[in-house]
Amino acid sequence: QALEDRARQLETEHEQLARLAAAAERTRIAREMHDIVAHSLSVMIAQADGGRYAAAANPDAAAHALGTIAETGRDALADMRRLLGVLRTDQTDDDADGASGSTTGGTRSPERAPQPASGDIEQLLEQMRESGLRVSLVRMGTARPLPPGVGLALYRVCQESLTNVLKHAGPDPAVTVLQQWNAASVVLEVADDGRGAAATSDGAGHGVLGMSERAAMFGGTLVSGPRPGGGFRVRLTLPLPDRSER
Amino acid sequence: QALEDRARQLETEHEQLARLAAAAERTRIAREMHDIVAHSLSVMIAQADGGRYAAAANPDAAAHALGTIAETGRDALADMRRLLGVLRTDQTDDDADGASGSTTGGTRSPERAPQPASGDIEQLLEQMRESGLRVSLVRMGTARPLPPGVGLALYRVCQESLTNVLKHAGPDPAVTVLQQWNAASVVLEVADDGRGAAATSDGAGHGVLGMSERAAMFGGTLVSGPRPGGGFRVRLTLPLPDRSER
Amino acid sequence: MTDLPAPDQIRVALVDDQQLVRAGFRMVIDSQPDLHVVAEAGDGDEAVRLLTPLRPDVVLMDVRMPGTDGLTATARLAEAWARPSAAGAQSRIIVLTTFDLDEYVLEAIRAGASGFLLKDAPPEEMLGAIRTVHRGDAVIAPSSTRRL
Ligand SMILES: Nc1ncnc2c1ncn2[C@@H]1O[C@H](COP(=O)(O)OP(=O)(O)OP(=O)(O)O)[C@@H](O)[C@H]1O
Ligand SMILES: Nc1ncnc2c1ncn2[C@@H]1O[C@H](COP(=O)(O)OP(=O)(O)OP(=O)(O)O)[C@@H](O)[C@H]1O
Ligand SMILES: [K+]
Ligand SMILES: [Mg+2]
Ligand SMILES: [Mg+2]
Ligand SMILES: [Mg+2]
Repeated sequence: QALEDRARQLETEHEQLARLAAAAERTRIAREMHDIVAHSLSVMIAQADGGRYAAAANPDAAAHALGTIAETGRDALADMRRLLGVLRTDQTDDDADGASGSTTGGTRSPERAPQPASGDIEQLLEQMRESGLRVSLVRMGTARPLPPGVGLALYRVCQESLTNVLKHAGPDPAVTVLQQWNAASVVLEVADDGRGAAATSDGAGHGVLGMSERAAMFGGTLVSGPRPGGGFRVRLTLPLPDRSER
Repeated sequence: QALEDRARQLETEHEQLARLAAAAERTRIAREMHDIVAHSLSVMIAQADGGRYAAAANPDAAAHALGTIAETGRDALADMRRLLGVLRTDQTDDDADGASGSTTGGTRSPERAPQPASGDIEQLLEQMRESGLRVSLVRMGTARPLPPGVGLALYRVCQESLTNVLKHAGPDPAVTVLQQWNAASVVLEVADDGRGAAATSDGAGHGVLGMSERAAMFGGTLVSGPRPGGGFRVRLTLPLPDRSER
Repeated sequence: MTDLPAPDQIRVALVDDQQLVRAGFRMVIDSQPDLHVVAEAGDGDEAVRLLTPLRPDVVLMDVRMPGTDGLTATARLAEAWARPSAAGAQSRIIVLTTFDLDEYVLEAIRAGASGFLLKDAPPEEMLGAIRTVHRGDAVIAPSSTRRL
C-alpha cells in the first residue's frame, strides 16, 4: 500500500540523511580546521625542513627555525582551543535545540532552554574568553522574550562572527559584542580591531551568506565589512514586536 | 489514520535527525581533533625547545629535533586528512570510535587507514621515548580482543594523558603507564611524578572532558587528579565481556 | 622580492600567503647547488604581476590565498607563457595544497600546471618535483594519482 511504502521509504531515508548531515558537517569543520590548524602545521614543517637543510651552510638557521616553530606551535594550540570552544558550544546548543534523546553519550546534561538566547551568547563568550580571546559584552536596553527562531538567529550570527574573527582578524584581536534592545528591534554587533580590510579573503564566503539569509528570514538586515578605522564589524538588526504593544 | 500519522511524524523527525547527526559528528571530530592535534603540537613544541637548548652543547641535537618535528607534523596532517575524510570521494560516515553509532550503519571506506588500537600504545610510548620522555609500560593480566571502539578509546586516553604530562608536569618527569586486564574490565593508568597539584591549571580542559566522554561512551569511568604524594594520575576503567563467559 | 641566480641554476619562484612557509621552502631550495629562489609572492595577483615578465623556470604555487587564488594565477601565468620565451625557455608550475582535494588536482592540471604536490611532501620529493618538471615531465603526488 502507498502509505505503508511511504513510511518504510522515509524510515530507510533516515540513515542516509543522517550520514549526509554528518558529511556536510565534516566538510564545514575541515574548512575551519584548515584555516586555523593546518596552516600552522605547514609553517612548522616548512621551517623544520628549511632549518635542517640550511644548517650546513649556516648553523644559526637551525636555532632560529626552532624558535619560530615553538612560537608557531604555541599560537596554534591556543587557536585550536578557541575553535574547539566554538564547536563544543555549538554542539551543546544543537543538542538542546529542539531535539529529544541523547546523541553522543556525552556526560553533559541537555537540560537547557529550547531556544538559545542571550544567555547562551554569554556562555559562548565565556568559553572564548577562557581560551584566551579578548572579548567583552556590552548590553543596552532591557532583554525581553524573543519570537521563535530569533534567539537562535542571534546566537548563530554571533558564533559565525567570532569564528571569522579567529580565522581572519590576525593575532590577538580585541572583540566587542554589543547586544542592544530597542523598542521595535534587537541589534547584535560583533566588532574587532584586527586586520579588517587588510585580511586575506579566500573567497569561500558561506559564512556571510548564511548570516544574511538568517537575517532575511526574520525580516531583518545584516551589514558586514571592514571598519573605516581598522578592524571588522558585523551588525545584525532583527525586528521585534513593539514593546509598547505587549 | 495511524499510518498517515506515522508518515508525517517521520517527516518531521527528518530535520531533527539531521541536526543530531551533525552535532554528533561535530563532537566526535572536536574530540579526535583535539587529541591528535594537541598531542602533535605539544611534541613539536617540546622538541623545538629541547633542540634549541641542547644545540649549544651538541650541534647535532638541533638537526635531530628538526627531523622529529617535521615527521610529527606530517603525521598530524595525515591524521587530520584521514579524520576529516578529505581524501575520500564517497561521503560515507565512519564509526570507528562508535561516537556517532546511532547515526551510522556505515560502510567503511576501503581507503581509510585503520584507526590506532590499544596495541599501538606501545608504539606511542616508543615515540614519546624517542622525543625524550622517560616512560615505562607495565602490563598485568592477559591481553584479549576488545569490542569495537574500545581500543581507540584506550589509545586516545593514553595519548591525551601523555600530552598533558608534556604540557603540565614540568621538566623531565618520569611516567608509568599501567595496562591491566581483569576478568571483566581493562584498566589504563598514566601516572607521573611531576608538578601535580602545583601545576597551573588554566581551566580550559578539552582534554579531560574528551576522556570522560570516551569513558562514558563505553560504560566506563575516568578518574584524574593530582596524586597525594605528588605528581598526577589518570585512571580509565572500561568494562569488558567477562572472560569466563567467552 | 627578487634575487640573482648563478648561470646554470634552475630559477625557482615561491607563491604562498604564509611568509614563514616561503622562508622554509627557500632555505631548502637554496641549499641545493643547482637551484635558486629568484622571487616570492604572497598572493595570486602579486604572482601574476611579478612573475609574468620574470619567467622563472619553476613556480611553486599555493592554492588557497587571499584575493586571486593559486588556480586562477596558474591559469593566467600559463596563458601568458603559452609560447616559449625568446631564449626558448619554458616555465613550469607546480601547484601545492595542504589538503589533497580531488577537484584541485583536476583544476590545476586543466589550468596548465605541470605538477601537483601536497604542501607537506618531504623536501626530497619537492626538490625532485622541481627538477622533474624542469626537464619537461609531469609530476603528481602519489596520494593524488591514486584517485585519478
Ligand atoms: N573579523 C574579520 N576580520 C577580517 N575580515 C573578515 C572578518 N570576518 C570576515 N572577514 C572577511 O569576509 C570574508 C567572508 O567571510 P565568510 O564568513 O563569508 O567566509 P569565510 O570565513 O572566508 O569562509 P566560510 O565560508 O568558511 O565562513 C572572509 O573571507 C574575510 O575576508
Ligand atoms: N600530568 C599532569 N600534571 C599536572 N597537571 C595536570 C596533568 N594533566 C592534567 N593536569 C591538569 O588538569 C587540567 C585539565 O587538563 P585538560 O587536558 O583537560 O586541559 P589542558 O591540557 O589544560 O588543555 P587542553 O584542552 O588543550 O587539553 C590541566 O589544565 C592541568 O592543570
Ligand atoms: K643554491
Ligand atoms: Mg566564515
Ligand atoms: Mg590536555
Ligand atoms: Mg594559503
